Amino acid sequence: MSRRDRLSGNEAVANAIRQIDPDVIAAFPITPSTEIPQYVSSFLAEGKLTTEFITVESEHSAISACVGAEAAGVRAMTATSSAGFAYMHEMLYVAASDRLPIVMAVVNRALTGPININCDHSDSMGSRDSGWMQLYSEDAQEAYDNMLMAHRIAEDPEVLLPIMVCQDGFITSHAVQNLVLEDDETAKQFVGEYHPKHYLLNPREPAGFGPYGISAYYMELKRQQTEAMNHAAAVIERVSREYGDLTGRYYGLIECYRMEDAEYAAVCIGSSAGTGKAAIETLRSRGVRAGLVKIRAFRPFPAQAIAQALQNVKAVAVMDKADSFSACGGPLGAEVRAALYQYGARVSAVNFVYGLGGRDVRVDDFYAIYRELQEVSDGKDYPMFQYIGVRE
Amino acid sequence: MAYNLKELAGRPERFAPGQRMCAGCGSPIAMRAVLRALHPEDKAVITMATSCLEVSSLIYPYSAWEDSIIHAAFENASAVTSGAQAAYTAMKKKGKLDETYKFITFGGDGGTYDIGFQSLSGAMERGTDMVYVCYDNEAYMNTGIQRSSSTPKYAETTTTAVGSESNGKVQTKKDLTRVLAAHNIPYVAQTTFLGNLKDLHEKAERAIYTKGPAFLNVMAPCPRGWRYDAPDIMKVCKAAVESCVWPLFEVVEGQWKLNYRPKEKLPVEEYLKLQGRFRHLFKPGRESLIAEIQADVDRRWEELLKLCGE
Amino acid sequence: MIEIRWHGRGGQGAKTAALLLADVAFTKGMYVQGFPEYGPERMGAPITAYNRLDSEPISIHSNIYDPDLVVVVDESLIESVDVTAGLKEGGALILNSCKSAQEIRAMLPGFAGRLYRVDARSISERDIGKNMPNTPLLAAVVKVSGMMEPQEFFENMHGSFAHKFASKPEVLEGNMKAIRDAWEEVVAL
Amino acid sequence: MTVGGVVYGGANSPEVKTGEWRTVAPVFHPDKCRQCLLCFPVCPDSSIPVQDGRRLDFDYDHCKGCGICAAVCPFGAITYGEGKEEK
Repeated sequence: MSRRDRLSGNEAVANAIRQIDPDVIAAFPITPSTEIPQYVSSFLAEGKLTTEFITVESEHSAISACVGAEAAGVRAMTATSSAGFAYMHEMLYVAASDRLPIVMAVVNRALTGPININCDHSDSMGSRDSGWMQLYSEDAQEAYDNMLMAHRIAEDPEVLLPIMVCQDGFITSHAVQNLVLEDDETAKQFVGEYHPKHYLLNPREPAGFGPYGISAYYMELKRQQTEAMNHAAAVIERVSREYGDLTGRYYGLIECYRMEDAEYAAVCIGSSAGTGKAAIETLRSRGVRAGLVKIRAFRPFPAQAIAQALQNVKAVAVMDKADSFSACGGPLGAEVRAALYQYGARVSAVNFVYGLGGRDVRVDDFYAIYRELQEVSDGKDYPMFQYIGVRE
Repeated sequence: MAYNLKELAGRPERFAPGQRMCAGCGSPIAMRAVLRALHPEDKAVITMATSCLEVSSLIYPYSAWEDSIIHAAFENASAVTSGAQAAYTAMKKKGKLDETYKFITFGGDGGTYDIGFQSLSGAMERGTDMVYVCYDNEAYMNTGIQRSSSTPKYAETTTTAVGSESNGKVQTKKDLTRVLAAHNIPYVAQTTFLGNLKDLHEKAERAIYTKGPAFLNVMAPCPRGWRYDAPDIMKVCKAAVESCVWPLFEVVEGQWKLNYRPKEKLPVEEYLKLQGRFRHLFKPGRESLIAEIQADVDRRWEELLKLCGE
Repeated sequence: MIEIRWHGRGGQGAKTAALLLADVAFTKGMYVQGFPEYGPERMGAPITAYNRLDSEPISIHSNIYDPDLVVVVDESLIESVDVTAGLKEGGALILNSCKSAQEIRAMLPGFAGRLYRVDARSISERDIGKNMPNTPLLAAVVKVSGMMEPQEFFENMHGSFAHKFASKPEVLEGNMKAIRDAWEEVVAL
Repeated sequence: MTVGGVVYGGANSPEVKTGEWRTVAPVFHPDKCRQCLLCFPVCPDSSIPVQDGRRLDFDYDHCKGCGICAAVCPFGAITYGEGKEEK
C-alpha cells in the first residue's frame, strides 16, 4: 500500500534511499544536500538501513569510493551540490567511462563565485558532458520517484551508465509538500537486485578497471559510451512506463503541459515548471493559449521529442537556470535551438537566463515571458538571449 | 614463520611479465615482493594511483595483474579502495561472498605524499581495512622527473634545475612515514630492497594481515630519475640504509621499532655519489651542501633512535 | 489557497511553526507547502518562512509575495522588516505581543487591515515553562484562518504531540494547554 | 572491445614480448649457480622462472636486460655482456 505523507525533497530522497538500501553510500556534507547523508546516518542508527556508510573527507573521495564500490560489484550512491559537485568533476568522467551505474542525488545549487548557497543549475550543467544521465525533478514527489527508477535505468545492460537525480536546492529540497511514498516492499521489488557481469570481487574471474586507453582504443571506448546514451532514452521510457503502471505516476523524457493547442510555450527544467503551470492556468482563463515543456531527462537529450512538441507553436521561451558564458545564452537554449533546426521546426526560440543563485521566479515572471512571446510572434525582434529579473 | 625464499618462490607469480615499466625499474620489484606476501589461498583487490606503474601494467587490453585491479585517478587511490573495501564488507554481511580478499593500494610518491595525501589520510583515519604501499622514487617520474615533496634536498629534477643560481631542490624531504604514524593506525613501516628482500617481505605480510589500516613505505629507486646504472639498484638501496638516509623501522600499535642499525654509519656522500641527481654537489665550492645534508640525516636519525628507545 | 508568511528570528521556531502548520493542514487532508526562506539560518537574524495550504495540489514554487496572513513571532522585527508588505486586502496580521491595541497600532502606522494579538510568550512561559511562542502562535493562525474547528485541531495536535513527546508526557500536557489557552486568548484588535 | 574497457580474466600481459626492448642480455651459467635465488626477487620483469626451488634459464620473451640479476649474483653465474642476442 502506498502512503500519503508530507516531506521535504531531501526527506523524500532519503526515504527512497532507505527503501533501496544500497550496499555502499559515501558522502560529504555540503549545503543544501547535507540532510541526505544526515538522514542516512539516522536511518543506520535506527537499524533501518544495512548500507556501509563511508563518511569521506571530501566529495572527490565520495565519488571515488562509489567508483571503487560499484566496480567491486555492489550498488553505490552519493549526494552532493555545487562546489562539491564540481570537486567530483574529474571522477564523473571516470565513473561514466568505466560504465559504473552509480546513482547520485544532486541538490542543485549555484556554483561559486561569488559563493552562494541557493539554487541554480550551474553545478550539474557544468558536468552535462561527463557521460552521466541526468534526470531533473520538479518537486519532492518526482525526486522520490526518479530515485526509485534510477538504478533500474542505470543498471540496464544496454545502458550501464551512472545517473544523477537532480532537484532544486532549498526550493524543493527544504520545502515540505504532499507526496505519495510506495510501501517498502513494493519499492524494493521494483528496484530489484543488482547482478553485475564483470566486477572486482568476482572470485571466478578477476577484473581490471580503468586501464590506460591508448589512441588506438580510446575513441572506440568513447563511441561505446555514446551508444549507451542512445539506448538510455528508450530504457528511461520503458522503466518509467513500468513505474507508472505500478504507481499511477507516469513520466517520460519530457512532460508536455497543455501543449495540444499551445501557441506559446516555455521550455524549462525543475521546480520552475510548477510555477509556470500555475501561470498557464491563469493565462488560459484569459484566453492565452500557453503551454509548457518540462525537460525531465537532459542527458540523454530528447532532441526529437522536444522538436516535435514545439513544432506547432508560434514562439517558445527556452529557460536556462544557468549561464554558459558563451555570450550566446544557456545550455538548454543552445540545445533546444539545435534540435529545432535539426528537425526543421521553424519556431522563434527566445532564450532566457533566469533564477541564478536563487533569484526567485514568480508567477508574474511567467506572465511577462508569455507576453514577450506574443510580441515576438507579432514580429518583434529578440536578442540571442536575455535575462529575467536582473537589475541592469 | 621464518623467511624462506625458496618456498615463497614456489608461490604463483601475481605480477606477470609483459608489463612496460623501464628496464631496471624498482617499482615492479616492490609489487612482486608485496604480492608474494599475500597467502596463495587469499585474493586481492588492488588499487593503483595514476603512475608509471599504472600506465605500464594496465594498458587496454592487457593486464599484468593476476588479481582484480582498479585505477581511477592520480589523487584518490585510497578513496577508491575505501569503496571497494566497503563493498566487500557489504557482500560478506549479506553472505554473497565466501572468499577472503585483501585490499592493497599502490601509489608512487606523487600519488601518496602529494596529490593523493588527502585521500590517504582520510582512508587511514576512517580505519579502512587496507594496506597502502607507497613505492617511493622521490619524484614524479611518470611525467618526466619533476620534484615532489618526497624529493630530497639538493636533488636535481626537471623542476628543480641546477644552475649557477640553484643547487637543486631547496626543501627537505617530507617524512611521510612519520606522518602516517601520527594517524595512530595499527601498522606503519618503512623499508627498501636489501639482500633477499626479507625485510620487505616480512613487513608486507604483516601489513597485509594486520586488521585495519596499514602503511608501507618502500624506497624504490628509479634509474632514469636518479641517474645511476640500472644494475646498481641494490647497491643504491644498501647505501641508503647504511648511511641512515632511509632507515628501516616500523611502528606497531604505536610502538616504534628500529629494524636495522648500521655498525658504522656510512657517510652520506657515499650514498649521494652513486647518483647523477646529486652530481653537482661534488663540484668545488659546494662542499657545505653535503655537510648540510649529513647534518640533517644525523638529526633525523637521532630523533628516530629516541622514538625507538634505542 | 491560503498563503501565510512568518517573520521571526533564527532560533525562535518560526520555521518549525511553518512546518507544524503544514502538518496540521496535511492531517486535515489538505495540500500543503511549508518552507523557510532559502538561506543560512543564524541565531537572532530575521528569517522568513512560508506556508501554502489548499484543497487542490499546489505547483507554485516561488516565495510568497501577497500573503493572506502574516505572523510576526517577534514584534521587535516590525522596526526593521516591512511585515505587512504585499498583505492582501482583507488579509490579517497576527502579532505575538503583550502590548495594548493602541501601542500596536502605533507600531504599524498606515496599516488598516485586520490585526490580531496573542501573547504567545506569556502563554508558553506559563504553560510550557519556557518561551516557545510557536505553539501558541500556531493555534492563533489556525483560528484566525478558519481552516479548522477547535475540536478537530486539538485532537490533531494531541496526536502529533503524543508522537513527538512520547517519552515526556508532561511536555505534552503543557503544549496542549498552551494551544487551548492561545485559542481562547487570541484577540482581534 | 569490452564494455568500459574492462580487462577481465587475470594477467594477459605475457602476450606482450618486452624482450624486444633488450639491448644487452644476461646469460645464465647453470654450472656456477648455487641456487641461492638472490636473483629471483630483484628481477623487475618476473623473468627468472623458479621451479621446485631451482631457478631456470631466463624468460627471454620478457627480460628487458636491465642487469640487476647479474649485479647481485655472488657466484658469477650470470654474466651481462654485450649484444641483444647473447644467447
